[in-house]
Amino acid sequence: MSDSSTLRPTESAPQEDGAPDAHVAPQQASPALLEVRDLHTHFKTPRGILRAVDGVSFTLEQGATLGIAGESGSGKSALVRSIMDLTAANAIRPTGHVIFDGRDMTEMPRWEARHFWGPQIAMVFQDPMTSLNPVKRVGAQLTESMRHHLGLSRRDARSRAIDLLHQVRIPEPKRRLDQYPHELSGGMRQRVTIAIALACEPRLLIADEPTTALDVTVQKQILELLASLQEAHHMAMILITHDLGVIAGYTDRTAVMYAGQVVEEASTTTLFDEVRHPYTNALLASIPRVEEASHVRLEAISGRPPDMTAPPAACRFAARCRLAQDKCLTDAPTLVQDGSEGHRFRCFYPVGTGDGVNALKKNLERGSSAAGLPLKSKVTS
Amino acid sequence: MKRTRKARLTIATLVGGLLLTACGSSSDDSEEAADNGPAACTEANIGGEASMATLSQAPGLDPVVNPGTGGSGGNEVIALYDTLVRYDQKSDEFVPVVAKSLEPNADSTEWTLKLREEVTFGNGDPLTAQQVRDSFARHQDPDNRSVDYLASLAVTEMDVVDDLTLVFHLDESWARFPTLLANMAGMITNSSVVEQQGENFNTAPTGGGVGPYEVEKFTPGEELVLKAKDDWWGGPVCIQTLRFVTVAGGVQPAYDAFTNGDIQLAFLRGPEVIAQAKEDGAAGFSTVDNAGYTIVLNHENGPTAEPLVRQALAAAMDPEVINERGYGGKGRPSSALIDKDSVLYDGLEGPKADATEAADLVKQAKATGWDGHLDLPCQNSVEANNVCLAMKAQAEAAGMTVKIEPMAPNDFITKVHVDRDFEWAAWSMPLSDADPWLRLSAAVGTDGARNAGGYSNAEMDAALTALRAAPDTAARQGALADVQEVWNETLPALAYGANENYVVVDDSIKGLQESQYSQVYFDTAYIAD
Amino acid sequence: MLRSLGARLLRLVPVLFLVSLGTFFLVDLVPGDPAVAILGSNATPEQYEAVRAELGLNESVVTRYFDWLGDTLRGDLGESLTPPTQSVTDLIQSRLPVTIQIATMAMLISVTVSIVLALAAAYRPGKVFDRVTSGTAFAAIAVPQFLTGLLLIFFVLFHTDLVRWFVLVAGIAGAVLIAVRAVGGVTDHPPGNERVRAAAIRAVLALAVVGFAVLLFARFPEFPRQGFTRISEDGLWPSLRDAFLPALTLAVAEIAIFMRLLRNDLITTLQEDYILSARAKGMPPWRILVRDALRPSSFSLITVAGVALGRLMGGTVIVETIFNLPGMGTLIVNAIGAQDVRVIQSSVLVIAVFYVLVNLLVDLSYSQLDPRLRRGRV
Amino acid sequence: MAVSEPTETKPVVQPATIGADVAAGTAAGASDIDAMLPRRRSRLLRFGVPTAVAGIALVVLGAVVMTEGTTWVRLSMIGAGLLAAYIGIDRVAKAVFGATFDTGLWMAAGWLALITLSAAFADLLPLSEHEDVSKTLTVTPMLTPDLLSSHPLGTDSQGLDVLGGVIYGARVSLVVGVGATVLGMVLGAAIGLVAGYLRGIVDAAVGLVGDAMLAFPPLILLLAMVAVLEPSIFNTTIALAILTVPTYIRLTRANTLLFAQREFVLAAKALGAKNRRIIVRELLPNVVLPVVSYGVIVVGALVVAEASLSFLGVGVQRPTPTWGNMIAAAQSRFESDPHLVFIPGACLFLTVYALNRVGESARAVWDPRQREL
Repeated sequence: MSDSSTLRPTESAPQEDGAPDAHVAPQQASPALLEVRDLHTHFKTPRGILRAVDGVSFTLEQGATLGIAGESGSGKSALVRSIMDLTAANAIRPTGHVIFDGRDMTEMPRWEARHFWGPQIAMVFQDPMTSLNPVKRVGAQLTESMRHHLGLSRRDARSRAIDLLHQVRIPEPKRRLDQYPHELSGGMRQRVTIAIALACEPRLLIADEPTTALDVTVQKQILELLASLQEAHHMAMILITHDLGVIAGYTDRTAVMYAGQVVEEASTTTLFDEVRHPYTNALLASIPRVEEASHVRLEAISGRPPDMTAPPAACRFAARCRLAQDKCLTDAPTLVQDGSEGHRFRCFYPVGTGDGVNALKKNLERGSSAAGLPLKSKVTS
Repeated sequence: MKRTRKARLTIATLVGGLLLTACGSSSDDSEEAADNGPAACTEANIGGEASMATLSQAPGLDPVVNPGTGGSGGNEVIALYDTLVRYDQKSDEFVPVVAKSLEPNADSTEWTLKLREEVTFGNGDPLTAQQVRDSFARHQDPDNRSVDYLASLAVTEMDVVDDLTLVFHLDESWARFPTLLANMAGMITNSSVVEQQGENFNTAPTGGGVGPYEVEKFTPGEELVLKAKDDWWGGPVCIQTLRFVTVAGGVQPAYDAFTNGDIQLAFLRGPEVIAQAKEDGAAGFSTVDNAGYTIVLNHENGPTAEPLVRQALAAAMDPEVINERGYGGKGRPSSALIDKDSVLYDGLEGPKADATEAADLVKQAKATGWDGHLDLPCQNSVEANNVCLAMKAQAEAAGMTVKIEPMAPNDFITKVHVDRDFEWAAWSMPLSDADPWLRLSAAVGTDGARNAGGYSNAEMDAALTALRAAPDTAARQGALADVQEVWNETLPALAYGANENYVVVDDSIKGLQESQYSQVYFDTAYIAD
Repeated sequence: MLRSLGARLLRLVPVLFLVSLGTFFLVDLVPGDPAVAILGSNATPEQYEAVRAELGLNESVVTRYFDWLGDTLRGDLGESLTPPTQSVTDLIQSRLPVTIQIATMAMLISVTVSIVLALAAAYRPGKVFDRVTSGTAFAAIAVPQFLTGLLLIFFVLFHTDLVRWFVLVAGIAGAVLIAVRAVGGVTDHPPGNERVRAAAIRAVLALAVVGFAVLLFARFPEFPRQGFTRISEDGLWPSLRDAFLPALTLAVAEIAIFMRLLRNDLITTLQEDYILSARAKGMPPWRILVRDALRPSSFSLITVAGVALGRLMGGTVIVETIFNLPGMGTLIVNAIGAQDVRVIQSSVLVIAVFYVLVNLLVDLSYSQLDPRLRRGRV
Repeated sequence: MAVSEPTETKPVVQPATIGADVAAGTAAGASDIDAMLPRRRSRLLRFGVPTAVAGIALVVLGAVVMTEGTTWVRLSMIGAGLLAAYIGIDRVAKAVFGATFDTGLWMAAGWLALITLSAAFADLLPLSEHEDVSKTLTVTPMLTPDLLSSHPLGTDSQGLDVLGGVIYGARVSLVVGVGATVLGMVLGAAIGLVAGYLRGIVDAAVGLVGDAMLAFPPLILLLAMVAVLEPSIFNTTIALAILTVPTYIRLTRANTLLFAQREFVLAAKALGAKNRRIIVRELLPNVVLPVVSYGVIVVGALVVAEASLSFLGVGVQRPTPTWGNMIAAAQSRFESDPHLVFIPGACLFLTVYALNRVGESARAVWDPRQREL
C-alpha cells in the first residue's frame, strides 16, 4: 500500500467546514493524533448511575501504539466505545473532549463525525463470532464502507476487497467474498474484521481485545498481523487487553485502568521496569513468566472492583490493596508524575518507593491492610 | 297486455297508500307519496339496482321449500313467481293480479279461479289451469314439506274447467281462502321446469315462474341476485337487478347497513330498531302481526297443565313490563289477541295482570303440592334473553322460581315444537289481518300443526270454525270475540303484544307494493332519479 | 432440506387424521336435531321423522365417520345437509378466498405498519415516539377483537366526521412534527447537496402526510357496514375497500404484537457487536437499521406472523360475524348452528390443512432469511 | 501527555442511540435522568402533585359533578383527567420511590388487587341488586350513571345495577380465567414434563396430539365444545382449559428439555433416582416458575375468550353478569347508551392490560428462555 492517497475521496466533500483531510496539515500545532481530555461516560442502570469511565485523559502520537490494560469492568472498553461514540442505549452522553487530529469530535455534528469513523478511525472488536453480521456476505460487509466513504464503484470496491483479504493473509480471497461469516474459522473471521477496519485506510486503529476470543495459536498470528499492518499503513493503534503480557511486545505506551480511571501510565518499558501503582504491580504478578519455575504460584488479585454506581470517594483500589493506609480510605489520590518522563500514577504509597515499602511493612506487621484485607507474610514486592 | 297494465296500476294506486308510512301507521301521507313521481314503473324509469337485507337466508327458491315470510325468503320468491292474488292491507281485500278473478260460491266452499290469457312463464309456456292445479298439488304432497301443507289440505278437489278456469272444492266453508293463494300456494311453478330441473329446481328455477324476475346468481349463505325479465308479460320491469343479502347478527346491523347506504331495503323486526328507524324518518312498510308475541303453555304435561298455575302466570305476566324490559318500551303491549290498530279490532281484552292475585294463585297452587318451580327454555339471543328475564322476574315476584335454559334457536324449536318437552316458552303466534284463522287454528285448534302446548278445547274449535266461515269483517270480529272469551278462560297461551315488521325503504325507491307477511312486490317499483 | 420437508409433510398425515377424527366426534356430540335445521318450525312430526331417516342418522357413528373419510379421500366432500343443498366443495371454494383475502390483508397491514413503527421506535428507543407507540401497542393488545370491531364501526361509519377531523388534525400535527424534527435532523447531514436532499425528503414526507390527511378529510372513503365484494366481481378496489375495516379490526392487535416484538428484537440486535462494527464503519443510522439490523431481528416476527396467519385462516369468526362476511368463519358457525356435519367436517379439515401448511412455509422461510440454516441443513 | 483531574461536571443528557440526537433533553428523557439526582426531586414533585390533583379533579368533575353534561364531553373529560392523573402520579412516585419505579406496573397490580378484592368481597359491598331480576321490577331500567345515587353506574334494560354487574362480572371473568388457566396448566405441565423428560415415543405421541389440537381453529373448537357442554361457568372453564393444554404442553416440554440436560438432573440420575422423583423433585421446581409466569398472560387471553363467547351468545348467560354478556346486551344500544358498552368494556380492557403487564414482568424475571432474549 505504497500509494494510499489514491484511496482518499477524490472530492473531499465538506471542504468549507474544514472537514478532515489527510493532506491538509492540522490547524493546531499539536503533533498528537488523538487527545482525550477528562472523558466521563455514565450509564443509567436500575441501581443508579454507573460511572464506567470517570475522568480519563491521554494523548496518542501519530503512528504510535497505546496499550490500555485492566480487568474486565475497569472501563477500558467503555472508554474506546465512547471515543467511537458506540455506547449502549442507556448511556448518558459522555462529557469531556475527544480531539482527533486537532478537531474536537465531541462538538462535531454527527454527520461529520461519521466521516471519521472508517476513513480515520477504525475498530476491531473482541469477538469475531459476533462482530460480523451473520446474514450478510463477507464481501458486502467488506465493501460497504469503501463504497460509502470513498465512493468506489461496486467493481473497484470488490477488487480492493480481494486485495485487503490478501493483505490479511486469507487464502482464496475471491471465494471468501461470497461466503457467510459462519463458513469461516474464528481466526479467519478476525482477519476479515481487520480487513474491514483497514478498508478505508484509517489513521487510527482501535483493537478492543482482538485476540481474547481466539485460540492461543492464532492469537500471536493476529497480533503479528496487526503489528505488521500498522507498520505498513503508518497507523496509530490503541490495543486494549486485560493481559499485560500481550501489551509488552506490541505497544509504545501503556495505560492501566482501574474502576473507570487511569491509575498508571508510562512508556511500556518504563511501566514494566518501574511499577508504581500496586494494582499494576498485582496485574504484572499475575502474568505467567517463562523464566520462572512452573511451581511458583501466580498471584491473583483478591476482592472485587468497587460498585461503580457508588465508587468510594477515596482511593478506589484501597479495599483490595496490600499497601492501603488510613489516608487511602479518606482521600482520593490524583495522577502524579514521577521522575521518569511521562510516568504518571495515582497512589499515595507507590510501589518501589520508600513510602510504599513502609506501608507494606506496616500492614504486614498488623496482618491486614487499613481496609481490613488480611495479608500473608511472604510477599515479593 | 293493456288490461294487465291497467290492473297493475290500479293495484299500485290502491296499495300505494301504504307506501312510505314513515311515522306510525297513519296513512294520511299517501297523497304526499304520490306527488313524488309516477305511482308505478314506466319505460322511462327502467334501470338501476337495489339490495335488500332479510332476516335469514332463503332455504330455497322453490315455493314448497321456502317458508314464505318477508323476513326469510318471501320477497325473493314473490319476485320470481308473483302470487295469483295480492292482499291489500288498507281495504282488507284480495286483489287478483296474475289471476283475472277468484270468486267463491255462496257458502265459500267452492272457489272459481279465472286466469289471464297473456300470462306466461319465464320459458314462454302459458299459464294454464292445469299448471295451477299441478303447482297447488305440490303443496299437498307431504314429501315436499311445504309450509302450506296442512292449509292446502282444505282443498279436496280441483276441477280444470278449461285452459283458464280452475275450481277449488274445499272441505268446509272458508271465507278467506284467497289468503292461501296470496302466499306460497299462490306462487305457480311450471311443472315442466320442475320436472326438468329435479333437485336443482330449488336453487335454479329459471323459467319456472311467472314473476317479473329470474335468478341470475344464487350463492346460499351469501346472496341471491335476481335479474329483471326484459319481456315480462306484465309490462316493463324497472329495477334491473335485485340483490338479497342476510345480515348476520340481527336487525341492528342490518339497519346500520341501511343507514350507511350499503343496502336500499331492509326487513326489520323488533320494536326498538323499528322505533329507531321511524325516529330517523326512514320510510317503509309496516305490518302488524296480531298477538305476534305470545307465551305458549304446556297443557299436556307439567305444572302448567294445572289451570291454577296457568292463571297465576296470566296474572303475573304484565305485557307492559315485558315491553319495558324486553323491548325498551317501544313495543305494542297487549294481552288481547288483536292489536288496537287492526281492522279487526273491536275492543277485545285479554286476561288482566295483577301481581297480588298472581301471588295468591301461586300460594294456592303450591298448596296442592307444586314446588313453584318452572323451567324456561330460551333462545340464546340478547332479545330473547331480555324477554325471558322479564318473564322470570315477574314469575319470581309472584312466588315461583324460574330457571332459564339458554339454547340455540334450533334446539329451542326442537324442545318446544318437535319434542314438546317444556313448561312455558316465548313462542310467536303471528295472526295476520288477512286471515287470523289460518295460524290461530294451527296454534290452538285441536291437533293444529303448531299447537305445541297440546291445547284442545271443543268450544275453541267451534269458535275457530265460525271464524273460518265468517264472510265479512264484522262477522270475523264477532267470531274473534268468542275466541277471546274461551281464550281468557282456558289460557292456551298468553299474549303479550303485537309484533310489528317494518320494511325500510330508501327514498330513491318508489312504486313498491306490499302484501301480507311483510312481503314486497317489486314489479311496479322503480328508482327515482 | 428436501428430506426434512418430506418428513414434515409425512407428519401432516397423522395430524390431519387426528383433526378429522376430533371434529367428527365433537360435532357428533353437539346436541340437536338436523331435521329441525332443515325444516324449521313449521313442519309436522311425520315430516321431521322422514328427514331423519333420509339423513341416515340412525347409522352408527363409526360407520358414518369412515363413510365420510372414504368420500373425502376420494375428493368427494358431499352435499350440505341444510337447504338449499349444494356441493360442499363449491361452498368452500367460494368461502375460502374471502377468508384468505381478509387474513392476508390483515397480515400485510400489520406487518407493514409494525415494521415501520418498530424501526421508528428502535431508532430512538426511550424517546417520546418509542414510549407512545410502545405504550399504545401494549394497550391495543388488551382490547378484545369484538370491541375493536364495534369501536371501528361506531366511529368510522357512524361518526365519520369525528374520524375525519381527527385524521386532519393528526395529519397536520404529524407534518408539523416532521417539520420541527427536520430542522434539527438536516444538520445531521453534511451541508451542500446532501443536506438539501435530506431537507427535501423531509419536506416531501411532511407534505405527503398533510396531503393524505386532507385527501382523507375531503373524500373519506365510504366503507360498507357489512358485506363483501369479491375481486372477481367488481375488480380490486371495491373488494379492498369492503375488506378494509374487517382487516383493520384483525390488524390492530397484530400490529401491536408484531411492533413490540420487532422493536424489542431490534433493540437487542442493535446491541450486537456487528451493529457496533457497522457504526464504527461510519454507516448512516437508517442504513444500519434497515440493512444490518432488520433482517436478523425479524426471525421471531416471522414465526409469530406465520402462526397468526395460520390462526387467522380459521379465526376470523368474530370479524366475519360482525361485518357479515361470507368467509370460512361464518360458514362454520352457521353450520354448527344448523348441525350441518358435512360442512363443519370439511371446512375444519381445510382450515387445519392451511394452518399446518402455513406453519411449514414459515419454517422454510427461515432458511431464506438466515444463511446459517440454509447451508447448515444440507 | 496532559493529565487533568476529573472535575465535577453536570452530565449532558443524551441516551446514545443510533439515531441522530436532535431530541437531546426532551421532556421525557430529561425528567428521567433528573429523577436520579436528588436535587431534582423537588422539581418533580412540584410538577407531579398539581398535575395529579388536577387530573383527579377533572375526573371527579366529569364523573360526579357535571351530571347534566353530554356523555361525550364527560367521557373525554374523564379520559383527559385519567391521563393527567397518571402522569402526575408517575412523577410523584418516581420522586418518592426512585427513578426506576415502574408506576404502570404497580398501577396494574393495584387494579388487579382492586378487582380481585371487590369480586371476592362483593357480597359485603353496599351494591344494588345485580342479578335477581324479580327484585328490580320497581327499579327504572336504563338509568344513566349518577355516582352519588344508589346506582352509581346506572341500570341496564332489566333494572339491574351496572356497578354490581361489573363487580360480580369480574368474579365470573376471574373464576373462569384463573380456573381454566390453572386447570390447563396442571394438565399441560404434567404431560409436557413427562413427555420432555421421557422423550421417545411418548414425546412423539404427545407432540402429534398437541399439533392436531393447535391445528384446530381455536374459537371454532370452543364454539363446538360449548355447544356440546351447554353454557355455564363450569363448562366454559372446562372448554377454555382444554384449549390451553397444548400450549402448556409445548412450553413445559421446552423448559423441561432445557433443564433435563443440566448437571443436577444428570447427577440425580447417576445417583439412581427414579424418574418420578427426578420429575417431581428436580424438574418441576425449575419448570414451574416460567410456566406460572406465562400463566398470568394466559389468564388475560382467557378472560377475553370468555367475553368473546358471551359476546357470541354462547357463554355464561344473563342474568348472571359477565363483562362479555353485558357488552353483548348493550351492543344494539351503543349509540344511545354508550356507557353500557364502555363500562364493562373498560373493565375488560384494564384487567387484560394489567394481567399482560404483570405477566410480562413476571416472565422477564422468571422465564429463563425469555431472559435469553
